[in-house]
Amino acid sequence: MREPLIFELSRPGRRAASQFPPEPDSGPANIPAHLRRATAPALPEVSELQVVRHYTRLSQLNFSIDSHFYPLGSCTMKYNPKACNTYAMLPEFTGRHPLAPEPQGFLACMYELQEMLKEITGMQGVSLAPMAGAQGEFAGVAMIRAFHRARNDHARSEIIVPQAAHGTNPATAAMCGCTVREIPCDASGSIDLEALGAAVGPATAGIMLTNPSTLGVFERRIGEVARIVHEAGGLLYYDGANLNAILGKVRPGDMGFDVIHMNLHKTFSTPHGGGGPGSGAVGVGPRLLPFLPIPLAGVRQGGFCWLAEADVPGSIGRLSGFMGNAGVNLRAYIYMRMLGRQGMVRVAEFAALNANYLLKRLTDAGYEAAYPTRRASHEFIITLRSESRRYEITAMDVAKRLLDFGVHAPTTYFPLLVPECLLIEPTETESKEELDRFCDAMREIRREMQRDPEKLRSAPHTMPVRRLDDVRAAKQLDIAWKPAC
Amino acid sequence: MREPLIFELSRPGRRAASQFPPEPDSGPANIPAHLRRATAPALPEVSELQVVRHYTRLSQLNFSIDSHFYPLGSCTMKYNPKACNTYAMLPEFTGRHPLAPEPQGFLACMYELQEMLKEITGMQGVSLAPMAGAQGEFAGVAMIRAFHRARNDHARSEIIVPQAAHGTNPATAAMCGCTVREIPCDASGSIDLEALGAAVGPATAGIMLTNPSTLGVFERRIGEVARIVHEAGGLLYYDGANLNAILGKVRPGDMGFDVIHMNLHKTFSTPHGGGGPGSGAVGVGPRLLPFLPIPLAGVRQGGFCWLAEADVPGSIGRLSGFMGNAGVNLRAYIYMRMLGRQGMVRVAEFAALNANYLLKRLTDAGYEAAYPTRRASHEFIITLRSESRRYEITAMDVAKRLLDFGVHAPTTYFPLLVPECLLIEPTETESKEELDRFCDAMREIRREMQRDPEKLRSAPHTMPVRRLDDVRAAKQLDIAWKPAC
Amino acid sequence: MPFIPHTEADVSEMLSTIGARSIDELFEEIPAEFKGASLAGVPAARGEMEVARLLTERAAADGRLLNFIGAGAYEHHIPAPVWAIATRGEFYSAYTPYQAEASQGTLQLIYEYQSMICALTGMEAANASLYDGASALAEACLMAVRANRGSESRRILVPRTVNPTYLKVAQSIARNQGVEFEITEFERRSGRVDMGALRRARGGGPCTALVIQQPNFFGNLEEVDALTDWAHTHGALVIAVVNPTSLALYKPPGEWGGTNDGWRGADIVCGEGQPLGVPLACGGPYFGFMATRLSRVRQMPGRIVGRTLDAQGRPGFTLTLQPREQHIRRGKATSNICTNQGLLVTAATIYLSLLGPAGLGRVAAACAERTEALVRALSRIPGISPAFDSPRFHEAVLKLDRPAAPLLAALAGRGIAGGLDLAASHPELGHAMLVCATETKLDEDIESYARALRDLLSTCASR
Amino acid sequence: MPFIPHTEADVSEMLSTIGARSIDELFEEIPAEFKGASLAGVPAARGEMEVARLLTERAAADGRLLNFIGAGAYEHHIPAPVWAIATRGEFYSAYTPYQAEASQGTLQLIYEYQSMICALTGMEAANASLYDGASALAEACLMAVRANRGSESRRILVPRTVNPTYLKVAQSIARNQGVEFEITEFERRSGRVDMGALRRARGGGPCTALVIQQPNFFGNLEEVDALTDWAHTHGALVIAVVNPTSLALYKPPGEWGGTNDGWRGADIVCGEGQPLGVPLACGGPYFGFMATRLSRVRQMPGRIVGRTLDAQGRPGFTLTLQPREQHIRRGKATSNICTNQGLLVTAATIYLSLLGPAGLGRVAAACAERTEALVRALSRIPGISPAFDSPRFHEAVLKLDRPAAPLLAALAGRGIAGGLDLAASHPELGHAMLVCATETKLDEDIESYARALRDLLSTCASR
Ligand SMILES: Cc1ncc(COP(=O)(O)O)c(C=O)c1O
Ligand SMILES: Cc1ncc(COP(=O)(O)O)c(C=O)c1O
Repeated sequence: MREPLIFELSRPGRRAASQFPPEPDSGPANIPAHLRRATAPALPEVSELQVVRHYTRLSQLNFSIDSHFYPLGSCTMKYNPKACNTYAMLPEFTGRHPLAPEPQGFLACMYELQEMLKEITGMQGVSLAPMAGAQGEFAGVAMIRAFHRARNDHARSEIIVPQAAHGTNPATAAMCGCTVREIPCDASGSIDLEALGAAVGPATAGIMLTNPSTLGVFERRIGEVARIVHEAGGLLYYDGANLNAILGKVRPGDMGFDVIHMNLHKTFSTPHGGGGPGSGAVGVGPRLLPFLPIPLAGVRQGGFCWLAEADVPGSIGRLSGFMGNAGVNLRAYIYMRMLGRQGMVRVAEFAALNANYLLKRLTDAGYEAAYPTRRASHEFIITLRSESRRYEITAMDVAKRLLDFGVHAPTTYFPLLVPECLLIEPTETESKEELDRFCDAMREIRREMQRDPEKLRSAPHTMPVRRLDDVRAAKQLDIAWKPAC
Repeated sequence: MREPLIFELSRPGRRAASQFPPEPDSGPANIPAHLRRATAPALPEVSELQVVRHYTRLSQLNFSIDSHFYPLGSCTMKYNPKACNTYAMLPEFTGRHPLAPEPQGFLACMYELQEMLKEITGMQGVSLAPMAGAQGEFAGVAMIRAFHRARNDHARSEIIVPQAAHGTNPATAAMCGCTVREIPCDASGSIDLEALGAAVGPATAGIMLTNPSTLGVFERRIGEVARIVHEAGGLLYYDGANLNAILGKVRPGDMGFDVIHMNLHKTFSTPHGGGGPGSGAVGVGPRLLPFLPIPLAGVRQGGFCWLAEADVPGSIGRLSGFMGNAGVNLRAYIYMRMLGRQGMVRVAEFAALNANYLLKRLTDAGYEAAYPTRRASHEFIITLRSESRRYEITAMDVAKRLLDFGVHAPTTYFPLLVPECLLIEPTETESKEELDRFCDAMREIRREMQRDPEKLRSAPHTMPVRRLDDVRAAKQLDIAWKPAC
Repeated sequence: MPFIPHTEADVSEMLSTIGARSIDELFEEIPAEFKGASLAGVPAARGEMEVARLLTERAAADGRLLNFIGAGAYEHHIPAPVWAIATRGEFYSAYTPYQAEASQGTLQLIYEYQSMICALTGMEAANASLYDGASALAEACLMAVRANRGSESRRILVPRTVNPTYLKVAQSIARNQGVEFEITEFERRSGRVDMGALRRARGGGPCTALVIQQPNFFGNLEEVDALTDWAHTHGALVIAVVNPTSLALYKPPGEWGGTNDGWRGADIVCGEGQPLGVPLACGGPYFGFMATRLSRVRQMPGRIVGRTLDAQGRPGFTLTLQPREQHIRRGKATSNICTNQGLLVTAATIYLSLLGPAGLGRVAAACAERTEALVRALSRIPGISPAFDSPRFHEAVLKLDRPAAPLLAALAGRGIAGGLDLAASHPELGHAMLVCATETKLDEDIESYARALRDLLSTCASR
Repeated sequence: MPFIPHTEADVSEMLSTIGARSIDELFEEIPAEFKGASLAGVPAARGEMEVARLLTERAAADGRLLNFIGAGAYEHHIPAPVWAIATRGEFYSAYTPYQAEASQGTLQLIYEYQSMICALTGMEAANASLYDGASALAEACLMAVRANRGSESRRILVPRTVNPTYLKVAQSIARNQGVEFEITEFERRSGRVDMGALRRARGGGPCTALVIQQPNFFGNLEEVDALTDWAHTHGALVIAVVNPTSLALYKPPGEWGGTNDGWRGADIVCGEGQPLGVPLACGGPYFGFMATRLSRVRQMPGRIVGRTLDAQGRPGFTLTLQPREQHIRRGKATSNICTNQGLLVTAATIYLSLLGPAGLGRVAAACAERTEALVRALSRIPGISPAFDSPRFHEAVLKLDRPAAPLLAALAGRGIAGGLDLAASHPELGHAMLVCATETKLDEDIESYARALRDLLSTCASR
């Protein structure tokens, strides 16, 4: 049964009356006629039950971690403990205005969170200001630029990224007014050091790396990379999207990185919320300390406070109207306190165990690993290049067919480098049985590929809709409901 | 996809570790060996994610008010405002021990709730002690008995109930040690006054009535009934399951009733919770005041308190270990404050409007009203006696087929009096469009009956399971999972 | 119009379909003489915002106390997933699973719950819940009378180590059916059932059942084997009243006795389910559990879910054994119960799944240890000493050198709910109170309590 | 092991499948030289119970203030259904709807949200959210530079009636791309944009866009028609920064201007979505909204959901116009944004559905009325007066006869967050503060504030 649009449930004059505030004694302060709205906005007019039922039913159309295995590579779809939400939603926290006197309890959490993140990353300073990974990247590259500028080194405006980098890396470099220089990877997924050596120079602002890379393998020669870039006068940026893989095992600061962003919504399990909010806390080594984005949680006269412009005069500035995604940071704090020191290490260990187990079982089942000579990190890539030729199916077909087995599809077509790829990240919170069920589904899909590839091509079959026409979506653009005239 | 039992997800040694309290320094105080448990109970050993996913998925297998139209007659499945739960769950309320010093804020709510219920029912006293309708009935009949006993009238041990009464009425009478005497209804659904006249006498303790009755019609000669029973020395019990029908329109106290129970989980919209909790507050006229069950919310020395044995020496006593379903009562209080005086009346008005509209549309579609000469109250009965003969289908088949249309079935086979009946209660919170959709489904089912009755007989077709074998369930009793040895 | 979706256009269309001129006309069958009461005493409608503020202010007025009271309701940590999931609309706003095919979620959950109760109690059949622990004991007594067909008697022995409120509730409910309760004394030193008193009571005539609460109202552990065997030898059924948390550590009722003549195991087990994830909440809603042997399942009140097959042979769940219930058997049903405590069962099932055998054991052990720490800390205060010398679970009776009531009131003034005064229920103990510390109490909490009490005792002269 | 389901048996089975002897072996590719940092600074694991207690204590330490601050984040009543539904696992724990067929819930919701934003703003195309209002303005500035192809300039005019923090954020983000911001003065009496100042700024060279905040930072209503026409006549695009609540009452940006030469309507509309059901929460997460004309949709950053058909011709929803985004266009994308603020959009969509046009209008009207009541009450106090004479929405600047900071600190001591000191951002106003009263403030709240302030002013001598 198709769920109608909320607008289709609307009837003129219908109201969820108990949500209305009392009628004010006087009308709105006399609004000059030319500033007044002529016709009411076309918002739905529905009852409270209609709202509850509609959005409850819509929610049921989603796959989610709470309801399905969700091995979406590069996204770390691990269990989001309910406690993180419950205690972040305490009314004293949710009711506090950001510009009201500084709340000591809340700020204590933020301060300790910064300290924990410093320790985990091996950095000297952390700012919780960026509101997602991409904004963390922005802050990082902006700090790198500020660093060079502060040294009057104005020529450094090139950011090096490996070919396989996430799209946000080059996009961020561009947002920071840098030019992007891509360098290739070799057959084992490692950075081509020669190409790197040739790329660096006096224009090099820095390099952005994910390690383990987006290819799901650890960059073993990271020491070398750091040396080359540093010697050329550039700085090293660590894209922390894959921090889950190495938590407590090796610290970006120890590998030579000067700046890192973390996706707290990945590694530290804050909810993905159907697309956000995230939090992209940044950590820096000594050279970038003066440039951290504000506000920072600090201590003053024995109390906690927000450090601002006057306290961090070299800051690259503010990235949000208030305190970044403060409530997301609070959720990450709660999670980290429950994990504790030992729990951090175990995250990496069991994420790696799950990924390597799945990789082995899938290759045993006949699937091809993109980097067969390598250990998986917390994720790995399967390439369907031969299947796609042999059976005329695509990675997308396999992804869609997986939905019919009650599994969210892995990331497809990223990184673009690997043809017909599936990037699979099980995370540490999934049980062996869940992984085995996934393997069973993949084996069954393999059989279907051989016997009845059309079943894949026309998948999914059991979802609320069949495969959607993306081309039509873009060509006959319908992105907002319009009231019938 | 079948959801396994939680036990099937269990693995020895698996733990949701963050839910464990810290390990105590010392073991449990030395337990004598013969009092110790030898083997751990066979509870599931699962991770927190497994628990969340399992019960999230199970929940999705349910129909509910929040997700479906649920016109289950006699149950008043109206919208349960989210606010009632949100504010009843404030930590100061949920954290309070029942035997801790009396909480003035909470008790203020209970006291005002009692007062509002008195006003609404036209009664002199209200106790919130009973934990559901049936326990309210118990309290009511126990009070009736106590009243007669207090007057040394020990012969009165008969409770009269109409044939169509809800099963809890006779069951309650039996629990109170009374004998049950059933009286018939006439063709228009009214009590047979002659039979009533013949039934009453010196053994009559009282009569239990639902008005509007379980037949969905108002007992017009209620004045007469009251006179007959009162003159015979009996008392009148009002089963408030159908209070929604008359809220603010007519008060049981004004009709001559001596005692009433209310189902707060029906009329006052506390959640049904998959079978409870309910609350069965009782109201009484002057004669039964001394016998109300305890505790009662009262006032003493300017503060609110719980009145107990010493304050109500004639009480029939306690019905629960503490304060009844206190949190349910709090939810009802919140609902009633949002409805207010005017809202109460509208409940009855729109419940009646919806029921009469549905009745008319269904009879227009060819269905047979059980009481065609009567107005519907807040609910009404359709009988499928002719369809069942003509098409060899049953009311159960229609009920099951409705599920395929995304509508919870009405109450079936109650009252037993009406053959192949559906008792339909839309409630006031459903929109006209929702009722129209229901009618469309019923029309379609009517067409199917005629063309393809097997489709009904084998329904449902789209639920997580097909029709279940109840006979097997009772014969090959499997009511608890057992660990494989 | 709060919660009513009808527009004016809807109303007139619907009335015209019905053929009525006004909504009032729909109420024409109600005799005019009874109509027209005003609801002047009911306040006017208030928006959610205003009611939210009122409730928030009232909650703030109640504040929070550091709680050391148990006595049948226990403050345990409730894992965040419990209510996050139990309040999902699909559980919260569904009703009794009458339409099995559209209620598999609730039904499977109840089946799992029944299985867990059986596992905890060592019994074979559990129902889907009763109202609470006290009323569950009342139902158990009525069931015992039905089940013990051999016995002529309607007399039930209840030692004074059973929660006195439970006894009151059982009396309120069962006395109308002529059930008599014979109260027997407890041993003063051990705070346990006095076997001599039991024997004397039995001397007064046959009895149909013996109630054993383990741990008992005072927190002490009863000699359940001996009591069970004694009851069975005398033709009485055993009704066990147990704390579900304690069952992670202590012998389950299904294994009580059986060491000599009597048969093994309690016959009916019941208790208060609140400790399993249900908040204290000023007194309710909680839930009662009940379990028994398969051979007696048809005497058990309450709903029961069974596993069966669907028309295609796939497993599924449905309500079963309904002919015990009021909607089928009416005046001859096992009970009048209809609506039960489903939502609380949902919470408890999630709670037990999260804790598992090891977690529940850890909770039980932590409670026991915390209570010993509390007893040690308070007993160091002059004038306070433990009343009994038995092993106990997570409650203890402390004797005081003066009345408990004023002390408890003064403690409340300092934000501490210090315990339950036993003066009214057990005056023979002199000045005494029942205290409890669960896993939620830290050393610093116990110290705060001890400090406050020491302070009060030293500043007020003993009376 | 918190949140890790593996048993010892699982681990050894999995290792043997992998062919590794230990988990450590899986990390063998990490050079040893970098390994082995301790995490000594991270505290040991604590159970949920302990962390819950810690957080509860910290929240209690923060307490609750009676709040009269706005300045970009507004305290509105949040209907209970909003977060009850937004935190359902299916919304809360899903990610970006990359797999459209398994994400129809989120996708349809976003489509509905986009439609609501279009309805409110009077525009044709809205995105699925940006991080917050301030960063949305930054993105709007970058978009304007891209969109206004005719203009050579990267100069954007920002009157000082725009929220000063928004300006700072726009600068932090956009300056790296060489965008210049030219700040123009406001009229002292009206607290609105000074047209003369605009003209002077334009005299300094062409500019690509003008930012108009309505209501402006001071709460005053700008002459949006005149400003829009002026900008358009000078070849500048109009970036409207609007409060979504206010749009229930005030002319939507899509209808600004167009009375003489210039074309009708703002070109890019953005703003802070927080007032729509998102709690204040110490500063975030909130969400930014953005809308524009269909003709400029390909310049807009952020995700967009479109309605299309499935293989069987049934309607369905999917992400569309992705070639604007970083994962396709990389260095040439409209923005680097990836994760946005989906969950807050979920809340806002539910909020707007509950309120509807009439409800949102009522909220807006109540806020306006409450703020007037506040201004009246405070202005009766000697030494306090309104700073401006313009019509306003729900904020006002009050002039004081002494510095605001110590007064606000003293008010905080009495549990009142009295307003925002403007000394740092707008020193030219002398002693002044920005105050706000939403629909949540009762007469008694306003009286409490007035009483406290009167008291403070009379006890402390003015400086
Ligand atoms: C490797 C990598 N880098 C950066 C990002 C961007 O992070 P965010 O989506 O939080 O902005 C992602 C997110 O998917 C990612 O996978
Ligand atoms: C007419 C009638 N009376 C009594 C009851 C019993 O109420 P409860 O289920 O709350 O015990 C019901 C409940 O379904 C009912 O419909």
